Amino acid sequence: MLTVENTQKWLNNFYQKIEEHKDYLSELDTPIGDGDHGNNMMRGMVGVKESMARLQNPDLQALFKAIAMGLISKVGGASGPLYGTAFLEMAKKCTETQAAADLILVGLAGIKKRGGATEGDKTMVDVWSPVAHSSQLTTEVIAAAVAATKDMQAKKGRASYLGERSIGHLDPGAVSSGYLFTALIETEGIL
Amino acid sequence: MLTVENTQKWLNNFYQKIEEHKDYLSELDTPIGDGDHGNNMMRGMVGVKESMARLQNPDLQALFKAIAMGLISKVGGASGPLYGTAFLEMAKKCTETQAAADLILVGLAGIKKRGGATEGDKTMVDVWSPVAHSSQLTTEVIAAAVAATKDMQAKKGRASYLGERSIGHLDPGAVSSGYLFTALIETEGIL
Amino acid sequence: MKKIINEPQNVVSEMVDGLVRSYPQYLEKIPDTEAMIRSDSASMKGKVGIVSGGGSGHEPSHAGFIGKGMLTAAVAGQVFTSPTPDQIYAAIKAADQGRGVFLVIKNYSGDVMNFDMAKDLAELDDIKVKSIIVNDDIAVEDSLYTQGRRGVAGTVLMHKIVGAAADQGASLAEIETLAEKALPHISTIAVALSAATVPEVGKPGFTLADDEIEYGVGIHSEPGYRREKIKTSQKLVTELLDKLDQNQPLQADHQYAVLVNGMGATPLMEQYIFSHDLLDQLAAKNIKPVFMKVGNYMTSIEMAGISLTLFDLVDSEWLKYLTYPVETVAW
Amino acid sequence: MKKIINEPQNVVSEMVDGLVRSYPQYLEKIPDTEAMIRSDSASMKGKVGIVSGGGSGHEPSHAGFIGKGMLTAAVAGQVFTSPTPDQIYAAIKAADQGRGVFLVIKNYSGDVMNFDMAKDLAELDDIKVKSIIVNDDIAVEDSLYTQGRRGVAGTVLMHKIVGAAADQGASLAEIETLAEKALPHISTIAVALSAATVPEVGKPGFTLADDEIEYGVGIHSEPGYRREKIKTSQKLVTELLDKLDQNQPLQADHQYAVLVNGMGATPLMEQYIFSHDLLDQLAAKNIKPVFMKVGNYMTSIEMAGISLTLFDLVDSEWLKYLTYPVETVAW
Ligand SMILES: Nc1ncnc2c1ncn2[C@@H]1O[C@H](COP(=O)(O)OP(=O)(O)O)[C@@H](O)[C@H]1O
Ligand SMILES: Nc1ncnc2c1ncn2[C@@H]1O[C@H](COP(=O)(O)OP(=O)(O)O)[C@@H](O)[C@H]1O
Ligand SMILES: [Mg+2]
Ligand SMILES: [Mg+2]
Ligand SMILES: [Mg+2]
Ligand SMILES: [Mg+2]
Repeated sequence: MLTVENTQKWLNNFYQKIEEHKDYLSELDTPIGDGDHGNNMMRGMVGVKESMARLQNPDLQALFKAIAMGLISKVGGASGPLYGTAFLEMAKKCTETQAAADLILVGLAGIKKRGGATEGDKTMVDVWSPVAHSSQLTTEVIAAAVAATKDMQAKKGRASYLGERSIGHLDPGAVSSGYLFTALIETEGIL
Repeated sequence: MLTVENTQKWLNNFYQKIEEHKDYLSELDTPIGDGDHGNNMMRGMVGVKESMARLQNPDLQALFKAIAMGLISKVGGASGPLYGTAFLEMAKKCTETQAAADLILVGLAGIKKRGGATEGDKTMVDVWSPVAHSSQLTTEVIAAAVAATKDMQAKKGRASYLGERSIGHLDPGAVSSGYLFTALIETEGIL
Repeated sequence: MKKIINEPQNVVSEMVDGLVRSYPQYLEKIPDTEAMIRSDSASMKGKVGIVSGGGSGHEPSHAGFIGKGMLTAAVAGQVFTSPTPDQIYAAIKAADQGRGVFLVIKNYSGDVMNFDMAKDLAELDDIKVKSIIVNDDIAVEDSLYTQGRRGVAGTVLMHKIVGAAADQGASLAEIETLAEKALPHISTIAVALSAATVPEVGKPGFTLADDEIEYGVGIHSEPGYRREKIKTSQKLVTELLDKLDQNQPLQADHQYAVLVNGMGATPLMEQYIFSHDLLDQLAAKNIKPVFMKVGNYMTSIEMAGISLTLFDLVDSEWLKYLTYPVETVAW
Repeated sequence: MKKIINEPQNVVSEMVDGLVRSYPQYLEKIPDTEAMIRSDSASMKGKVGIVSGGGSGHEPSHAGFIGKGMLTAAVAGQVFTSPTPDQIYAAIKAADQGRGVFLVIKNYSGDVMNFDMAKDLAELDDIKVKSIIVNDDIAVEDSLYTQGRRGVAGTVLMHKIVGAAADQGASLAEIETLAEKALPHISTIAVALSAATVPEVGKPGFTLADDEIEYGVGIHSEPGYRREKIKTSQKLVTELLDKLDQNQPLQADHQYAVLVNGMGATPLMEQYIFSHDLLDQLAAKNIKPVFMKVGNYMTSIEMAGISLTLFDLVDSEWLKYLTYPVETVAW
C-alpha cells in the first residue's frame, strides 16, 4: 500500500541508486544509444527531489504529480516523458487504489501509450511489464527481466537505428527501471 | 655579357636548381615564414618556362620581360613581385648595357624599391647586394652572403614578426637567390 | 576535450545568453526558459506561430533561424537531448497569436514525446497546435521495426518554407498541408570525418582512424552504414548521390533545391569543393539545381563532415518560399 | 591530413568554381582568373569599385562578401599566398565604372607588393586606384623593425564600411578618407586551440598539446605571443580584453562594434559562450556594444580558435555603414 511517507522514501532510495550508478547507466547507453541515460536520470531525480521539497503536507496525488513534473521538466531525453507519464498516470489513479500492483499497471499503460513500444522491443517496458504482471514482486523477477533485454533487438528508441547490432547489450532504460523497482521492494510497508 | 641564348640557359639552370631544392626551400621557410618558398619558386619557374616557350625569336628585352611576367603572374608570395621587379628592371636597362654586373645592380635597386628592405634586414637583398658589388663573382662570394643571413634578425617580410627568434635560421629568399647566381656562374659566356 | 567553455553543465544556458545578447535585434529569451522568440513582435501579429527546437549542439539550428519570415520561437534542450515539455509549452504560448502554432520536430523518440506532451499542455489552454515530424535522413531505413528515419539538415529547409508561408498569412491547416506535402521530397545523407564531443561527456561519440570516414552518421554521432578509407571529394559525392538516387531516383526534368551542410569543423573550402563536384555530377544527370545553400546550418558541435540534402520541388510554390526574404541570424 | 578535397594543387580553382556555381545570384568568375565579381552589374553602375582579396583559406573571406553594399570584386590567391598582380589587375579593371577603384589589402609583404604592382598596371590604364592596408592585429608590435602589424578579421569590418559608403555614392577620395580615419580604431587579437593544414603542405603549421592554447596567433599560423594551458572561456576573454585595453584603453563612454570571429573549426556553441563572457566583462567596464557579429568570417582553414575585434566608433556615421543592408553570401 503506497502512502505519502513510503512513496517519498521509495523515491529517495531511487535517487540514491541513480546517483550511485549514473556513470554505469550512461556507459550502457553508449554502444546502443547516445551515452546520456545516467545524466538524464540524475537531472530528473534532482528535479524530483526539488519538486518534492516544495510540497507542504501533500496528499498522495499531489506527491505523484510532483514526481512526474520533476521528471518531465528536467530530463528531456526519451526517458523523461516515459517515466513522467508513468507517474502522472499513478497520480490519476491513486485516489481510487493505493495498491502498488495497480499503480504499476497504470504506469505501464502510460509508458506504452506515450512511447508506442510493446513487450520485446528492448525498452523499459520489458521491465515494467513483467513487474506489473508478477504475482509476487521479487528481486529475482526484476533481475531476470533486466537481463532478458540483452538478447533482444531494439525496435523503439535510439537503439533501434542499430538494427541487429543492438543485440548483446542491456537496455539502459530497463536497467534504471530495475533500480526503481528494487528501491520499491527495499522500502518497508509498500508491498 | 648577357645574350638571349645564355640568359635562357641561365634560367633553365635556375629552374633545375629550384626543382631539386624545392622541399629544402620550403623547409627553410617553415621556422621563420609560412613554409611555402619552395612551392612559390617552383610555381614561378614553371611560369617562366611557359612564358619563355611562347616567345618567337625574342630580343633580350622581350626575354627579360617574359621572365619577369612569368614570375609575377605565378608566384603570389612576397618573392614573386621581388624577383619579378628585378627582371623587369633588367628588361628596361638591357638595351643600354648587357653586362651582367650592370643588370644585377639595377635588379637589386628594383628589389630594394619594391620591398623597402636594405642590407642587413635578412632578406634576398643580403645576397643580391654583395653579388652586385663584388669585383669578381665567385661561388665563395655567394656562399658567404647566404651564410651571413643566418645570424641576422629579420626586419622585413614574414620572418620579422618573430623578432629575435628569427636569428639562427638562413633566409629562404637568400638561399634561392644564391641558386640564381650560382646558375649564372655556371652558364658559360655570361661573366 | 579542448573547448572554449566554462563549466560543462552550463554550456546551454551560457550559449543561449550569448546568442540573445549578441543579436537582440532578432531574438530574445522567454523568461525562465532556454526558449527564444522573435524580438520583432510586430512581425508575429496575426500570423501562425512556427516553433522548432531540439537538443543543443546543432548551432546555428535552431535559434539562428528565428526572425521575420522563418521561425517564431525555438527551444534549446541540453546538448543532444530534447527540450522538456514545460519549455516547449512556454514557447508555444509565447508564439501563439490566436491563429495557432505549428511545431517542427525532428524524428527522435525523445523529441517526439516531449513535443507531444507540450502539445497536450497547450491544447488544454485552447491553443491550436499542429506539427510535422521531419525524417529526412535516408541512412536509416524507414521500417516498422525502427523508430523510423532520423530528422537532420533537411529540417532547416522545412523551417524555411513553413516560415515563409506563415509570414504570408497561411492558416495552420494550410501550413500543415504544405509541410506534409513537402516532407517526402526532402532527403539527406551525410559523411563524417570525425565525431562530436558532448561537453558533459568529455570524449568523442566515436573514433575514426586518421584516414577513415563513415557514411550515414547522424547528427548525434549515431552510427552510419559503412566505414572506409577517406576518398576524394569526387568519390564522396558519387557515394552520397548514388545513395540518394537509390532512395528516390533523380529526375532530369525535376527542379531541385540543394543544401550542402557543414557538420561543424569542416571548413568552407572543403564545402565549396564538394559543391563543385556535386554540381558536376548533377549536371552529368542533366540536373541543374534551382536553389542552393552551402554552409554550416545543422551542425553536430565540432564534428567534421558534410551532409547533402536534396529537396525535389514538385510544387513550384516551394521555390518561392525558399527564396522569400527573411531576417535571421543564420539563414 | 583528412580533408574533403581532390588534388591538393587544385583546391583554389575548384573552390572558386564551387562558390560561384552555388551562388550565381551574387557572384561570377572573371574569365581566366580566380577573381570574382558581382553578378548584379546594375548595383555597380556609377559607384566606386571596392576590390579585396588575398590568399585563400580564409573563407568566407573574401569572396563571400561580394555583393550589393559590400565588395565589388575579390581575388583568390593560392592558399595563404597573395594573388598575383595580373589577377588583381583584372579585378580592378572589371570593377572600375569610371569613378575609380578602392583596394582593401591586408598587411603582409606579399599582398602589399602584389597589390602595388596591380595598382601600377591599372594606373597605366588611367584607372584611379586608392587603397588601405589593414593592420588590425595587435599581437605583433607595430614598430620600425618589423613589417608592422598583420591584417586579420578587422578587415571584414573595413569591407563593410567602405562597401556601404561606395553604395551610397561616395567618391574615391571620400572612401579613402573614411578608411584611413577608421583604421586606427579597429583592433583584433586571437587565441588558437589548433593549427591549420595547408593542403599542399599536408601537415599543420604548428602543433599544440591536447591541453595547450596559444595567444596572438595569426591567420596563417604565424606564431603568437604566449603558450599556456587551456583556460575557461571567462579567462580567455579576460586575457584578450586586457591585451586590447593595453593597446588602446577601453572607454566607457565610447560606442563599440564587436566581431567575435571563429577561426574555422570552433563551433558556434563556443563562440556564443565566449560572447556571453565578453559581454559580461565589457558590461563590468560599463561598455555595451552597439553592434555585434558572431561567426566564421575570417577563418584559417580548419584552425580552432577565436579572434576578437573591437571597432571604436568615434564617428557616428560608421554605425550606419555597419548596419547598412547588403546582399552577399556571408555577411
Ligand atoms: N518508445 C519508447 N518506449 C519505451 N521506452 C523507450 C522508448 N524509447 C526509448 N525508451 C527507453 O529510454 C531509454 C533511453 O533513455 P535516454 O537515454 O534517457 O533518452 P534518449 O534516448 O533520448 O537519449 C532506452 O534505454 C529505453 O529503455
Ligand atoms: N620586403 C622584402 N624585401 C626583400 N625581400 C623580401 C621582403 N619580404 C620578403 N622577402 C624575401 O622573400 C622571402 C620569402 O618568400 P616567400 O616565402 O616566397 O613569400 P611569402 O613570405 O609571401 O610566403 C624571404 O625569405 C625574403 O628573402
Ligand atoms: Mg540516451
Ligand atoms: Mg613563405
Ligand atoms: Mg539523449
Ligand atoms: Mg606565403
